[in-house]
Amino acid sequence: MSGIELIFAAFALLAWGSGLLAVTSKQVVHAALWLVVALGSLAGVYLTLGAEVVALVQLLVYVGAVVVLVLFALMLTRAPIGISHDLDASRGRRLAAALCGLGVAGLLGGTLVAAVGDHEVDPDTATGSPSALGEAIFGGWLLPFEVLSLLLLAALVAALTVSRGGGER
Amino acid sequence: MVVGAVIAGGVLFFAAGVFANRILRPSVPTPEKMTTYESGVDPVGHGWSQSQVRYYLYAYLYVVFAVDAVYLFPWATVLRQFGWATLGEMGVFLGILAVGLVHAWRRGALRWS
Amino acid sequence: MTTTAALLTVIIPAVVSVLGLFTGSRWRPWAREWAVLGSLTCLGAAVLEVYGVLADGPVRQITLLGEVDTGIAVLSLDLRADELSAFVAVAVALVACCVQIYSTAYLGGEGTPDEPLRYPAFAATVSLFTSAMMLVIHAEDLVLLLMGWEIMGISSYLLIGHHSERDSARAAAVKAFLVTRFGDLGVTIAVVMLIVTARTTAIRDLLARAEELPQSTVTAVALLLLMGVAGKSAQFPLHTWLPDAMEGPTPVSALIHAATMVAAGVFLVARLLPLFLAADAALTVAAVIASITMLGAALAALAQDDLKRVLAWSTISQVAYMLAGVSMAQAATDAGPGVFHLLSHAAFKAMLFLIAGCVTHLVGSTLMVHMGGLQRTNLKLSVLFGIGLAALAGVPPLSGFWSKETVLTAAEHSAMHGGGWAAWLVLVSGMLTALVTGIYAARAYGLVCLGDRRPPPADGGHGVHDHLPSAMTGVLYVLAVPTVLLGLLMVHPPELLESAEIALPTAALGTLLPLAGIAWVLHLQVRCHRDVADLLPGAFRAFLRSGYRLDDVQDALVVRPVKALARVVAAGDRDVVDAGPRGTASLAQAGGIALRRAQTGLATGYVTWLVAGALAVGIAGVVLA
Amino acid sequence: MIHLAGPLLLAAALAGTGIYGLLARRNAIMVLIGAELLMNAANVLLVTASTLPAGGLSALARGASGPSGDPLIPGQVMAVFVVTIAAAEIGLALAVILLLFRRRSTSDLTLVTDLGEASESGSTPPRQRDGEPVTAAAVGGQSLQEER
Amino acid sequence: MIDLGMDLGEIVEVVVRAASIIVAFIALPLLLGQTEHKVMAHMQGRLGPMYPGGFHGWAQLVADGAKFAQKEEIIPAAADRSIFRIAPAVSLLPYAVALTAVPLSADLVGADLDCGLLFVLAAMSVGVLGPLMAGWSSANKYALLGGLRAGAQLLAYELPMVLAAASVAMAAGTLSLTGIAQAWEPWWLLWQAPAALVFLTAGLAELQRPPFDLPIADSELVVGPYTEYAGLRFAFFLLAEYAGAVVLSALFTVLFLGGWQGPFDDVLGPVWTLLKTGLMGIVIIWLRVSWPRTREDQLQRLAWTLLVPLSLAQLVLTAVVVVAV
Repeated sequence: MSGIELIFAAFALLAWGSGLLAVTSKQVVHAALWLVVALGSLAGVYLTLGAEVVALVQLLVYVGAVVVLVLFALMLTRAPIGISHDLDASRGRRLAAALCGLGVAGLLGGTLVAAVGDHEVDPDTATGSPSALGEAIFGGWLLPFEVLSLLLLAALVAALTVSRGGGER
Repeated sequence: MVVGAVIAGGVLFFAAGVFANRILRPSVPTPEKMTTYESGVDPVGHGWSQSQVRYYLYAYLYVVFAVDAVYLFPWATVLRQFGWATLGEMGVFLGILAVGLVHAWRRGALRWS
Repeated sequence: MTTTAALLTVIIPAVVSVLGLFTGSRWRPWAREWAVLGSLTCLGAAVLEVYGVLADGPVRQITLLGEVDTGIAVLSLDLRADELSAFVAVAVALVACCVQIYSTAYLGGEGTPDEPLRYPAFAATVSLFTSAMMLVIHAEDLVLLLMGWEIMGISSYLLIGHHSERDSARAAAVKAFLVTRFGDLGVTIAVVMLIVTARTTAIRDLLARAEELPQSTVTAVALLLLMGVAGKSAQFPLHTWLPDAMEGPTPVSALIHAATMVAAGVFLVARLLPLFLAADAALTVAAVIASITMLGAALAALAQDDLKRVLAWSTISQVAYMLAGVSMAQAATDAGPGVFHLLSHAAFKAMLFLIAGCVTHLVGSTLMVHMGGLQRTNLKLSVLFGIGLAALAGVPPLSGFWSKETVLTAAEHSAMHGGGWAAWLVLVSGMLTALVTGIYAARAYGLVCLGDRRPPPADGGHGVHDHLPSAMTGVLYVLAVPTVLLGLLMVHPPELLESAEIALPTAALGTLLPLAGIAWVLHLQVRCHRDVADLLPGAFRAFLRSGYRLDDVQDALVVRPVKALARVVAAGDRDVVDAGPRGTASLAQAGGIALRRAQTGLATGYVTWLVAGALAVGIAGVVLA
Repeated sequence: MIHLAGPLLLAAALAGTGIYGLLARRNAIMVLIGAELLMNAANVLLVTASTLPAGGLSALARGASGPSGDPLIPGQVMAVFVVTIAAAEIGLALAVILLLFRRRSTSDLTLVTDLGEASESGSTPPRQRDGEPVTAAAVGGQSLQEER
Repeated sequence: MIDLGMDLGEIVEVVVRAASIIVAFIALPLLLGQTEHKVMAHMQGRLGPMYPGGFHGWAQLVADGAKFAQKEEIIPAAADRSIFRIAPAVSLLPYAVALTAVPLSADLVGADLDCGLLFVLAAMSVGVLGPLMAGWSSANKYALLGGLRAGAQLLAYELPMVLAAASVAMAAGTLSLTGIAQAWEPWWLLWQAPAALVFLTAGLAELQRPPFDLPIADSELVVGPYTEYAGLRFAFFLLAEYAGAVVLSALFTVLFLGGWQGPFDDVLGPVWTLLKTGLMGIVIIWLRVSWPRTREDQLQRLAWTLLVPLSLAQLVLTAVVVVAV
């Protein structure tokens, strides 16, 4: 195991562990904060895979913005301090959920590892540099990029409408 | 690498400070001390009396634009290379988003009231 | 200069129309100035074009939309400007201009119900129509021509239905649209056939290669085109829409259903004359159609009670003259007589319609029983009316005389020089029509201008006015100029009209017949105070008045069978085909009742099932693979 | 050099965790957290794919291990796009949840079963939360009645 | 960037670099704080601290630190203890991380990153979590409201800041901070002036310093999210504010003032950077002293209706100039 693999493993374990805590924590805000840790360590994972810009975008957008949105929403829905008992579904449903989760993980992991698991790659930070990404986006991926702006516009307008909808009726 | 080291160092510094604090400080908890501070009177009600959706709206507005700002950076590095065409492309992207901003403005979402 | 002028004639009305249709209320007060200015500029451009063409010769290719590669043929959507297009463009522009000015008073004047809202739309649609007509005239490519052709159809629909609050107007609009569409089908198919077989729709290529194309193709194409011509130019048997189209406002009738659009069919034949010459059968068919139409329509005009319908039937008859003139051609340069009649007819028929509008304005009705004594009440108008009718009847030296005689001379020439029975048919029919034309023209003059004032219509009429706005009378004088003087073209004919000649014997006969008719009718009217139409047997007159009951024939032959077929199909659909779905529906309903128990409304529950299902499929896929 | 099994296993594990969060949670915002994990699992795969040499998996099988020569580096571009889409998605979803909360004073998905056939819409009594009677639910109940 | 196959010398280098950053991260804010005491005092016609340490009270803040370290820490009974405890670290650490990428001169930099600018912005954007966590976990009305305000404010001003930074990046054609400073030319002072103005304003708001200190407005919200904090953790929040000011000044220097550029910059480069940074620090203090606090509504309106459009206009200007030249 090389050094970079060690670092990768550390980030990956941290990401997965905090992800697991995020979906099992009994306290809502803790769950959201564990999500922060998970997303942050995933940024580390991306770094080790040579995707510098993606990692920073992950930090800037996910940690710096999306999670803040989640926290805002939690606070506006009066997230209580301490353990909430109504976060999780019934035992049976949880069991089914766990089975499904295990199944998905097993299926994905099994097929992926069986397919390409025994190869090694050499991540190259050059592919993750901003200029490389810029060339890709504005060279070959222009249309999806422009369509994204429409998506964002639609989402913005929809969110405005939805968040005002309650008061008008 | 250095970044990781700095993070580690920072955490270390914080932990060391807290540890020193733990050693140095007195600890005499009393119920009065532990109550929530509310300008000297006993706490009334819950902290949730103020919850306004406008905070959320501002935050979401930011998210939308932060996402678009993210694209500005790769763009900035290839602008010289790609020239006017890229400028136009980003113009279209920003223009569409600007429609959203103007819409929000017209709807009064930017008014703090 | 020619290039620019030709482009402008197409573009200016288009721009005016788009601006008129899509600018907001702020510009509405300017709609009138806007429309008039646009049509005036268009007229200027058309005159410039004539000048350019006469001075510098025709321009064969003016790039408009560039080339379109359809895969099997490269279409170059270009314009052209030659004498044919230039002269017709002037006619169109002149009439359009007069109509726009006239309409400002007739439809957009103070106090008219249309003034605030519907006049701008009206003016814009007229501009749109003008632009489309200009496109047809100048098109160098059949696809482009077809585009203009269709736009004309739709603007005609809109304008006929202008008074959309009236059921009859809506019905007339739909009828006109459907009938002309039926004809347009032929044009469309012809264009497609040309694309496939000739690999081009450029008119100059087609004309140059008309001889090389397979005979069957050319004949089929020519016949299909003739179908469109019959539809657009209201020729038998697709003429039934035109009398009904008189539901539109009178200026519209003047512009579209008298002067320009109905002439588009004739124009198309003239434009593609070499193609038709390569297909003898088509020209013969055209001659027959024209012969039947001119005489039949003239007779129908004789029996009408409504002034506008008289003019409408006379239009059908006169357009048939043009078609006859073109169909008598024996060489590619022989379009002259038909086109000449097209030009003169545009002038005097537009004038006649506009006068009819004036009379309606004064009387409040379009029925001739409510008119009379115009000579006493408004001498100027009645003189103008008389000039127009005289031109229509072909009284020398008015324009109608020259153009009609050239058509008759062409027929005679053709008959004498191996044109066969069709030419004789045209000649005889044309002579008879000239007589009937004289009769009904004189009858219309007698009913409207002579005698005493009639009592106003029982319901008081709508909008009886005391005087005429100058915008309405002014343009009549403008139109009277070409009506009277167009014959001067014969003094020094341009290349286009060089084939138009007048043979003295034919002309003499063709003049004496209508003059005799006129004299007889006026004598009857003045001395005996009798309407010449009353001489017809009642049933025959009703038969003529209803346009030979062709609507009923069509109803019996086409409409009712189709409706019956539709009923059968609907029944089959309902009782046979639908039985299966209905059975399925009840089955599904039963299943739904069973399944609704599973709908807990719990979103996460649904997702669980979804994921479990996807998982099952995935695992199955892996295992099976 | 990184062994590919690592990122792939991480993606699989994250996906499983996300699915669990998606299915097992009752609080709507918590459900969204599961969805975010799921999206990030996809992102891990995308970024991993961008490390593949030119020619992708088949080239890998031939023994190539060099950096991707593909100028489009699609994996990373798509990853950035995914982040964008996730931002749009979660913002809208949270707005809906906030609306729900203002109407019903709850973000518990098991209490929102109006679309179901089996439950009588809105008749579910507001549950007790954290042992204290939900007085605020009176507001929610009232707005419910207004809606019906 | 990552290659663990390094020898001992490289490891030592990394440690030294990290250590110096940490030291700078602790020392510079103290220096700035002391400067603030003195400058403010003189602007207000008084002396400020004079006694600790003898010469003009230079040790005042060290003494303050020692005092904070000895104070009792009180965590309210209703609070969420774990989050309450780590919130100061979340506020503090991002600035340390950001400082890593800020260069003193062309080769004197903690970590010279390819996309250093994006890195710094990303790191600073994480800082918004600190006040939110603190505000929520305190279970206090003032704190919660302050936390929400802080969150909204930090988010709102993050945007113009990012846009202004993007303008400079575009002008330089690179995201590397050293690259940007190297590409800087004096006429940028004029060309990028709106961006600089926006960046400074937004940066002040990011720091929640006057005149944008709404979240901790004592007349409305006591100290906002930090109401319940005491002792060393409160000191950490204070430190975060000054550290932020230092990072902002340094970043402003690199982006808009050409970093180490100046006469003899092959030798004096770091000095120039420090000088300009210090100047910016004094400007920040000056602004604090001379501007009254804004209102909450003015705050958001300023961000969305003035700064964002202004920075967008600057972006357009920059882009056009870049492409045209």
